[in-house]
Amino acid sequence: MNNWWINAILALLFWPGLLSGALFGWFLLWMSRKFIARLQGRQGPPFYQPFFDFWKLIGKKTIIPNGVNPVLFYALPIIGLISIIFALALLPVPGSSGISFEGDLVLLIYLIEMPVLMDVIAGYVTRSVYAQVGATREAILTIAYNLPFLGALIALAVRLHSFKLATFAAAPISIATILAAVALFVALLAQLKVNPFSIPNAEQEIVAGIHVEYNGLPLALFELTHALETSLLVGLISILFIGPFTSIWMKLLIFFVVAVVVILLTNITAAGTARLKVQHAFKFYWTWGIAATVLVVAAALIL
Amino acid sequence: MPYKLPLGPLHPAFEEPYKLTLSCKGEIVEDAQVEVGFVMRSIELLAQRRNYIRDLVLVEHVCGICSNVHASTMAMAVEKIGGITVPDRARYIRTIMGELERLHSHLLWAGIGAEDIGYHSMFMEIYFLRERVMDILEAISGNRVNYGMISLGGVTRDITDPKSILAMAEEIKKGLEKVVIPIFTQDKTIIARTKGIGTLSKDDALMYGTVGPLARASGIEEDIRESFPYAAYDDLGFKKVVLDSCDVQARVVVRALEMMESIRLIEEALKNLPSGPIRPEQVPLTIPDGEATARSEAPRGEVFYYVKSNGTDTPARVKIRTPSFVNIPSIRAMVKGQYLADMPLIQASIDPCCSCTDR
Amino acid sequence: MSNIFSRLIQTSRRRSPWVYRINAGSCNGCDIEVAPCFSPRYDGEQIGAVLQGSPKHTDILLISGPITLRTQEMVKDVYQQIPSPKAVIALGSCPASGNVFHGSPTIVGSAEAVIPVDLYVPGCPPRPQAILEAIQKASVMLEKGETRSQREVSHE
Amino acid sequence: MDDRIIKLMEQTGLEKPEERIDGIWFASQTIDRQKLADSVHKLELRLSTATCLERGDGEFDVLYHFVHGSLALNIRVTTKNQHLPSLAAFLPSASWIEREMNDLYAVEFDGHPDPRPLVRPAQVPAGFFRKSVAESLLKESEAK
Repeated sequence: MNNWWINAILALLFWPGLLSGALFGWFLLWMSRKFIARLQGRQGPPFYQPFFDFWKLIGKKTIIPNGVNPVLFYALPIIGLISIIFALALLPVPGSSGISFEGDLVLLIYLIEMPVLMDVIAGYVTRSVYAQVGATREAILTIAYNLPFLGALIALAVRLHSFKLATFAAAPISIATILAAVALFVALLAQLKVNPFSIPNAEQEIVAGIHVEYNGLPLALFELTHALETSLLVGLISILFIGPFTSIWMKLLIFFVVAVVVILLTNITAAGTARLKVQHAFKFYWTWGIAATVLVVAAALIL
Repeated sequence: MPYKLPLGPLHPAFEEPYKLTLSCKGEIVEDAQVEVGFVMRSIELLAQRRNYIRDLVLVEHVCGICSNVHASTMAMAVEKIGGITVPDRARYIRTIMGELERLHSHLLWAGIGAEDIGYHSMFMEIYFLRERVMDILEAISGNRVNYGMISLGGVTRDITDPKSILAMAEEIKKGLEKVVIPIFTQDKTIIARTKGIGTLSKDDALMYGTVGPLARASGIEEDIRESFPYAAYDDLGFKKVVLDSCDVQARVVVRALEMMESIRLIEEALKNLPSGPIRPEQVPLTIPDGEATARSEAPRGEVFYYVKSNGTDTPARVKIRTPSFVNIPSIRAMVKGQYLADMPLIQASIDPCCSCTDR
Repeated sequence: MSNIFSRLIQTSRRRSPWVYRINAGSCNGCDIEVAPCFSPRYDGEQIGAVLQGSPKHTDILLISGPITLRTQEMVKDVYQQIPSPKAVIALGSCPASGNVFHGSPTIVGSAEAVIPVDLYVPGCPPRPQAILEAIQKASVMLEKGETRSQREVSHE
Repeated sequence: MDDRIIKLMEQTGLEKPEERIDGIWFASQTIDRQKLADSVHKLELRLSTATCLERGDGEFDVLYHFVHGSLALNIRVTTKNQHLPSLAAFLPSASWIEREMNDLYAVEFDGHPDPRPLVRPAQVPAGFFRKSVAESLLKESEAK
């Protein structure tokens, strides 16, 4: 019993939770920026950039906008952050001492949706018309990208007869897993809000989108949540590929390599495209998303 | 539920302060109100208190992007009143500066337009090329912005080494042909974001009195460089670009093709640069009684100057009409029924310049 | 422990200057020289500088133009929206002296009269290199607590 | 002379054209704004801008500049008690031009559909480009 608690706390705070999740997320975000900069013929930021961006925001004074409930103003990013830490702790990364039980996938999906929900609420409560437009767009996009995202995860669960994430990580690589990874990748573009699906953050028409009124510590927490979300969502794709390997170091290596490849692919897509409008993005997910889902489900059931 | 979305006066999509109040229903824009005047510096009033030499510097600051054309149009009006003839070499150098300015302005616009549809990589490509144009401008005038090249009756600095400039121009031409023109005219995401968006019919364009690439993209055949040539355009020959699809894409293509024509004019002028002085030996400080108008084609369209002189060294009245002053009101005709996400691009497609509009 | 934290935050202020730009009646000359600062040739991202769309996310305010009467209140408002610590850089000759617009009845002619300015960048317009240098200097000022927003707070 | 000018003279009753190096100049006190607007629209002439000049006797000259290609046409009218009939009521492109003239010289345009200030800041009085007003304002601001 005692052991279980210690393991859970280790998973939440160190591996794969807060500390390593943040470091890994920051690393992935830095790599995105650097890679895009190099593609555009620039030098790009030094590798510690996201780390210092976070600490600088912590050190700034926080201005609570007029007419906004201060408790709600702070609570939203904190709830989002806590849910994403718990979600990370569920991730069966190699060497994790974390919690694992039948049905943890359902909990994970719920926890992943929390920060998005908090974002949308944050957009509405800050009483800025820009944030509200951004929140509407994010809400619409959530409905769209969840189709391939949930479709892929459910198809895998059906195939493996299990709703346990550890089973996913232990499963051998098959056509179904690869298709599922592709579907997850398609959803990832919108989940990370990169081009061509960056419309909720479209700086040019709605200033800074949902977080336009946020500043200082709460903004830093949102940024941290974003970093953790990045490592979680990329990690979720990575664990599909570590099944066949037995040595923990090999598993770690594959986990890391797949994550880097996924981030690079994301950024190649982002650098080569313009921003799509909401209705275009929605249409994209409802046509290609359905196609991908059907394909994954078919592969899961037949192959 | 209809709501009002204010864009500006300070907004990341706008280079300058002006206010666009959109009445929206969901993501659809129903109407727009434009408010200008934030950059009012009373340049016309100041010009009526300073002598002609200081005025040329002052009117350059009407707009930092098309500074040269303001100075040269003011000089043209004053030269008409004073009967000053401009030497051939100066006419050619004025043309070269005018076309270089057009190149840098169109590239600047293209970069901002790319940013407005969230295409950062294209912004970077275009700004990389634009730096080459800035290099030429710096090599000729010694400055990157606000060149101070125009004097009454001529220009202040000579082009001493046309060959090296020609080589640099060649490089820009390659960049335009390989990068900018294909992106502008063929890139799928760009076409998806621009085709059929922000239509301004020919009738509306006439009614609002629009000028420049905006008017030419709506089928109005008007380019002063061709219809009423000044500087060296008569000698060099000029072909205007007119399209009639009236949407944002047409404006993109018109500007892209205009850049090719500009680079041709620059090369032609550099190759045939006449020898001789760059300004008359003696330029009078006082200008005789009289009034004159002058027009020339700035990157954004027709610039109009009216100068009245009362025989002293200070003009009695300087009236400046800039292209954006007539182009900006036409936003209203373009936005009805468009998506909110297209608004930054639509307002950018007319290339609004508020420091011109307000003066 | 708190010492390490405050040191970390100070360093991060130097490493991560987020920039917001206001055009307060400029002729555009300064503004079109800000955009190249973030383009391939000059690339401000190397020193961590990023252009931000909202004043609430900003550390350094770039202000250009002679401050026209109609932008005066907007400038004050934006300055107040920026969470401290913050630095203000006045770009070009206009916010320093009014430049060629000196004497016009519709301008204030001095940024100092409206908000506290930390750094002036000379030039009409200043070159991108000079603008980037100013951003870097301002971020060092933020690190050392030398900006006027920081000093005026500590006096209180 | 250009056909279009002759047609315009027939349609609007303008007379005594003066040809100069930079176009045709007319002076008229009685021109009908609606006829002028209809006629220039038919001939595809664009209203480039209008200039306001101080005459010195308390009244103002307003020059309407029309252009099309190489054709430049200037029509001079004079205010009565600083009032003029509005052209914007018939020609939308005149709207901003007349609003601006009202800001700068306090010339009233009767029948303007939208007579709000355009560029004038609230801190300065309407007509601040007039010599008398400008002198005092400039002295004040130069003293600062």
